[in-house]
Amino acid sequence: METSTQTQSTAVHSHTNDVHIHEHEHHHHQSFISKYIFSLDHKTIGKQYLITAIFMAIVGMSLSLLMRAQLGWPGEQFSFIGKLLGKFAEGGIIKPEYYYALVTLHGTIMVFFVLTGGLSGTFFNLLIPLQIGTRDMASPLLNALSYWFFFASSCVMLSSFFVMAGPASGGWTIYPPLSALPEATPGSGTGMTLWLVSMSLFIASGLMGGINYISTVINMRTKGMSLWKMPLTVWSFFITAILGVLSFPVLFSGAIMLVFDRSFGTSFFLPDGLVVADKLLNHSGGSPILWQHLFWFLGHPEVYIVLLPAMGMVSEILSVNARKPIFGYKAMVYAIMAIGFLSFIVWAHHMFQSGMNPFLGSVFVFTTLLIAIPSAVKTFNWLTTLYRSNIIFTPAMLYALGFVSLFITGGITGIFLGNAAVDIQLHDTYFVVAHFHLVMGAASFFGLFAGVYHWFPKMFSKMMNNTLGKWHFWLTIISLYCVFFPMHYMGMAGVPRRYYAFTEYEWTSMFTDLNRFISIWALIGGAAQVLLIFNFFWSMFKGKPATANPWKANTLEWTTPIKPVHGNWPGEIPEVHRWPYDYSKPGHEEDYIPQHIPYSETGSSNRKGDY
Amino acid sequence: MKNSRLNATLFFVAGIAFLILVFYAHFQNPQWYLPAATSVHGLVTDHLFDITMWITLPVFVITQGLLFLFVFLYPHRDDKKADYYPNNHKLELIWTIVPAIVLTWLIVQGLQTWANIKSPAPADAEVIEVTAEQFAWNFRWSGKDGKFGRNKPELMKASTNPIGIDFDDSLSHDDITSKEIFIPVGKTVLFNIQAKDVIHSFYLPHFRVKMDAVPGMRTNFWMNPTMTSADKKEDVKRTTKGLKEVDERLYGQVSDETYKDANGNVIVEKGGIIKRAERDQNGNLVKSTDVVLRLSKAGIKKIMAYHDFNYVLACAELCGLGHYKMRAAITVVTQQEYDKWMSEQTPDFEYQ
Amino acid sequence: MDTTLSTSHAPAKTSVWSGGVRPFNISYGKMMMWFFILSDFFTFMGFLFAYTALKSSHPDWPNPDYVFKGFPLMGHHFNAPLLFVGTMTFILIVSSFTMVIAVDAGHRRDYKKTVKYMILTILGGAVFLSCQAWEWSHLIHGVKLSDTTVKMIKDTNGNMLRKEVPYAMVKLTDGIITVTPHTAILVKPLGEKITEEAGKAFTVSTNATDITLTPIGNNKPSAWMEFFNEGMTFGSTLTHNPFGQPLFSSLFFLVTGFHGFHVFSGLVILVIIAFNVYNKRYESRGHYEMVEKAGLYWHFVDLVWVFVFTFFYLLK
Amino acid sequence: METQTLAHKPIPVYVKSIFSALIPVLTLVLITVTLSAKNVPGGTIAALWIYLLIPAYYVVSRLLSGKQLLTFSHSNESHSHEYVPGDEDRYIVQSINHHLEHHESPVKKFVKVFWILLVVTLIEVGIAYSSLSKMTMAVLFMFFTIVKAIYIAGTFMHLKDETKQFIWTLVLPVFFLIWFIFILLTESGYLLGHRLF
Repeated sequence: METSTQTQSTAVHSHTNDVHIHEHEHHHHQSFISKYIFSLDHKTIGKQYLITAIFMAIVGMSLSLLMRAQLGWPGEQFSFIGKLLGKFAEGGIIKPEYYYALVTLHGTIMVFFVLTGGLSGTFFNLLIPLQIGTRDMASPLLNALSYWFFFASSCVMLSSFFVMAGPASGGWTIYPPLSALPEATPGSGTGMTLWLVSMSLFIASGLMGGINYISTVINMRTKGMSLWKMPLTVWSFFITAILGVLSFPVLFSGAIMLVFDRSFGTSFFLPDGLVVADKLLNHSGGSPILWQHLFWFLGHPEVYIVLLPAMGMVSEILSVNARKPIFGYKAMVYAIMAIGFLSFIVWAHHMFQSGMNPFLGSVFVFTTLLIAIPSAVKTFNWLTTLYRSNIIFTPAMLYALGFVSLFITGGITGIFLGNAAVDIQLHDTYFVVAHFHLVMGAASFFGLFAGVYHWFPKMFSKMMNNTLGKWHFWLTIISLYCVFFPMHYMGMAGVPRRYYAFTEYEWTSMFTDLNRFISIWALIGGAAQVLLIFNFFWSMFKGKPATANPWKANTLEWTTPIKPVHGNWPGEIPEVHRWPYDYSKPGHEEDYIPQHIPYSETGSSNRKGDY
Repeated sequence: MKNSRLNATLFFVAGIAFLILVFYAHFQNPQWYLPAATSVHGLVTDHLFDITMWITLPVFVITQGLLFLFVFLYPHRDDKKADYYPNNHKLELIWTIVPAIVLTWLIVQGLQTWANIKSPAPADAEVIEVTAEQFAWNFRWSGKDGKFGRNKPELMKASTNPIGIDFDDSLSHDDITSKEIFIPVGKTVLFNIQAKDVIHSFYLPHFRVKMDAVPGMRTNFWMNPTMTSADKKEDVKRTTKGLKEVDERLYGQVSDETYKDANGNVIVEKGGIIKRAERDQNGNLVKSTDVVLRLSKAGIKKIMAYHDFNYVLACAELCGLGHYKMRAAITVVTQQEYDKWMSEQTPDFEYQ
Repeated sequence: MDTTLSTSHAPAKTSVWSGGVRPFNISYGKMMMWFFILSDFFTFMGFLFAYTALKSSHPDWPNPDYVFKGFPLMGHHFNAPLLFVGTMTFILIVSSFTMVIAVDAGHRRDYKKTVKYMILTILGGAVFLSCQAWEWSHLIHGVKLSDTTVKMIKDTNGNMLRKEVPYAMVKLTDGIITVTPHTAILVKPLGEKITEEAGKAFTVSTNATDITLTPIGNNKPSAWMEFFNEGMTFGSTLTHNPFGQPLFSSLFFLVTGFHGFHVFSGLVILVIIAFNVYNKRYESRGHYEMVEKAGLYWHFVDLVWVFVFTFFYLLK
Repeated sequence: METQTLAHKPIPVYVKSIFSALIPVLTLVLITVTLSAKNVPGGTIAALWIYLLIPAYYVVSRLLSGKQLLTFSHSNESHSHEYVPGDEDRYIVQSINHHLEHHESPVKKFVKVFWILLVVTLIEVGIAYSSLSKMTMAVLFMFFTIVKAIYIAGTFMHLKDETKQFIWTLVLPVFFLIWFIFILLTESGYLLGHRLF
């Protein structure tokens, strides 16, 4: 493949004005460092994102297992936890301050570093140029910078484990005054400062990535790739990128104000008359609820930043493996748009019981429940896609099916939570934990897994082991349901989330057995992930060599050479003639027709009203 | 695809097992379903919860069922092709508009309930001022004059004057403070909620009351309790009393008889609560009080017992290290008992 | 089997969106700059909306007319609201104007003119930043704040109105108000000032520690507030503000600081680009789009200033 | 092929008319019902309904008539250049030249806008000195701010020369900001009445 790289280089030469000079200097003699570390190639950057995210996911999951150990066996002494955490778990019992740090960092790492950075970073980078048919991102330099900012922010976040008072411990939403006052909790000291620094870097990374993705999709589609011919993956990535570009800046302004409150004595979020440990603080005039508005203006779109890419990839994988066009392609696109739009005007449903104006509660009940409509459309369309299909059970397909199931389960509970009156009982209880872990956490993870299994051949030119993949799937989905389904019951009874132990109350301690059950399944689920990690790294080196189009898919990425080349296509970029879902078209011999096959070659199968 | 059929079947079996388990879990543990509320508005929100459940449950079963069914019915066969069925406007319209109508109905129900709950409290409501701090709850009644005295942040001392009552203000002289709440049954109670340091959440799970205590501002919530603590306790006792297996699940139970071991030493008294674990003075968790162990040693296989029940106030918003144990007792009493309790209280002013 | 099958297929309608074409007819570089600007606009609006929200939840928000009334070299008693900030706005508009000429010259590949106007723009930006520096320091250096802090303000019933606040922040309730400064030394000059300037609104009596004001007739609190604001000049910092709510000055320094940071980074970008233009770096590329992108950023800084100007200086 | 005929069979007229009639009726019913909810500012809720149902009506009627919701139409600019990877520099040169050919010297326009900005700023300062009510002033200031913003973005940033679709791409997100400030103002008004100190 070396030769093709060489021929390619001429075509890529003057690709972008910004990187123009850079390319001249470095292109022909790529050392290991410039090829794999400071690479400007979107595929390499995608892989860098993925591997960083896998590492962060392992950290995030370990944190949750430590939490589960505490909740399942309160007061039990685990000597290895004592050895691992030192002064934070003397005698092998995790201390409350560290438990809250675990809660906070588990949330932050999973939401931002794995499911935003990992999911978006990996698949946007890998798939956008390949699926719309362009040689690279609009600005490869900015793209690489975006990754390195992400990397730096991950490092800062992880470094907070090593500060004296421990990492941030105010929950991932870091509501002030708790997060602003070091007097109030040990985690609001240096740990919180590092959290804010890390998030600022993360936002910078997200913005650099976001404007890049949007511009690439708008400007650089190959000939014939009209918007209505884009795969649903690209549609969802496109809308997600827009959400990120519009919502993250508001968190950024909030974060800066919080930094000022913490470090420079201002009181944007700190009201008069705060008395902490009998000491009257000097702050005056701020409003803690203002932070919640600024945070959730990002926070809610963030949920869809996490979920939409998974939806897009699942739609694609369902269609490929069901050998059937996705049902209601346009409805799916409109649903993505509707969800994207609505996600901006519903944020205060996280704040029904927060003391905000109750009238706003009414407004947000109204907008929130509307989200169920596009979600229902998507679900029914996925189901109809499966109707009279021809399903191939690849691991990716199993994950896509699992996604649909999780999305239904988790989505339905959202209807309870979206209704302010019902939310009085359920707000901040395990019902919420169950809801968002199923619909946003687990479902997005399933999207991520499906994506990894499906596009692994494109990333590493090797196939992953199917048997391991299937075992991984079954163990994961069973343990997920066993972990999160019972939590609904705890939530209905009103067991609050973020409790270090449930032994303080009779009404919560009736769930001790259930908690142990959950913890055991969490451990099983955690252990099952070893299968994926082993499969991933083993297949990278020892996997079966991939074929050009192993899943017989229609999209453009499968027309590139098996060994990836810089610039993606050694010759001309293929022109696109049809929508990406011509599977099992009557009149055509094969059960798929790739996007670049012109209608003139498929005469017998052409129909009126073809996309 | 040689193992298509296997996977399809596996999926189907798993799906059916999933649905069966969901229902089994429910019918096996009916007490896990939303416990009955003991406030007037709570009954309404519970009703809304039930409505939502009856709407979503069929959707849940049908969609999950179809998912597993389709997977079971259509595994890959080399000799057949899938249907080319890209869209159907009518179908799509139907499943856009039907959920829209159903949700609209739910929204309207929800808005009305919400508006009623959030409407201003009736004028004759009993007002209780709630002040949250790390990690305790303070309550204050206005006393005879019906007016609360000033409180000032600079006077707040956790040990002597946690809510900083200013005794220079004559209105505060008859104010009554307490660390636990007493409220009369059947009367509207308005909680005026505030916080000293960070955000807490005033949460009465059995009354469906939850409202954040936000520093710097006053939030409120009013409710009307329908059952006294004693009645509720009796109610729970009646429904849960029975012979219980002596095993590790026997906790949170109240023994209905006195059980002794072979030497005649009392293991558990009548009315004694069997706890799973307790805390010593230093707040460290001490393992089970050994009641279960001693009972089984004494050869007792089953005991007559019932669930213990107390109303409780908890904190529902992460507020620091003691968040999980920021509790207070709440007792609902009859009006006479309430008046009696009130008359026995000494205003803080007299201690000054 | 199916009548809709056909061997010929009508070619798809082509539009600017059908791929292989820039649908907005913009290069991606410029487009990315626009999207960056859009997202940065959201950041600014986050700040300004926080300002609006906090402002409208406080009755004692200072009137900007009494805060921004000075002018360099005119001394403390100069009183012309908006004059200085109007000048600053003028400078920024001028620099925006020179920038747009530079961009236009860049389009014509007139590198000399481009450099010339870019230098003018840089000068404008630098002057703007200096003005901001003056405004900041002018606000910070006034009478030392510690000298004017009042420990406690009570009304005659003994109700605490505010803890540790300067005079100007006293909230007025109906009736008589007692102001108790913590240093008696201050009372004298301030007391004199009050008796001198209070006019007919209040009867004023002072002793060693207290100033007591009794409103005459139906005086409104706002009149009283304004009297204090007019009567004295104080310095404000990030955390203290003699003109009223400290949040006002916190937000003022935060938002104008953030804007100033944008101006400063804009200046750095302009200097680099001007240098590149001068070295004919873009000549070899055949176009001066970098100048245009830098220009977009510079105009954005101006655009945001329009909003900052309105929110901070104009809206009362 | 039953499925195909299903997909392409036109929707009967009676279905269309029922749906078309349903939506306005539904709107009215909903407004009435929501207004009957206690303690909810009725006007706002009604505005919300109208504001969300009109687009819904558009969507449904478009779908019913078999049209696309969004049409990515031809640009009004006829000179969209074909996108060739690696061609960016040449494209930029071409489009700049094209622009220069078809437009007379814009400096005059810039001078005009400069004066407009200056005068509007002066008017604003004048208003600030006037004795108008706070509310009138606020409205005038917002109006003039938007005027200035339009001139800066439109002329100085050349947004007017871009395609309509691009302008909308940038302007539409501002809707979210309007919604945001609406919520924050409602919120802070409430906070004003519930402050402790």
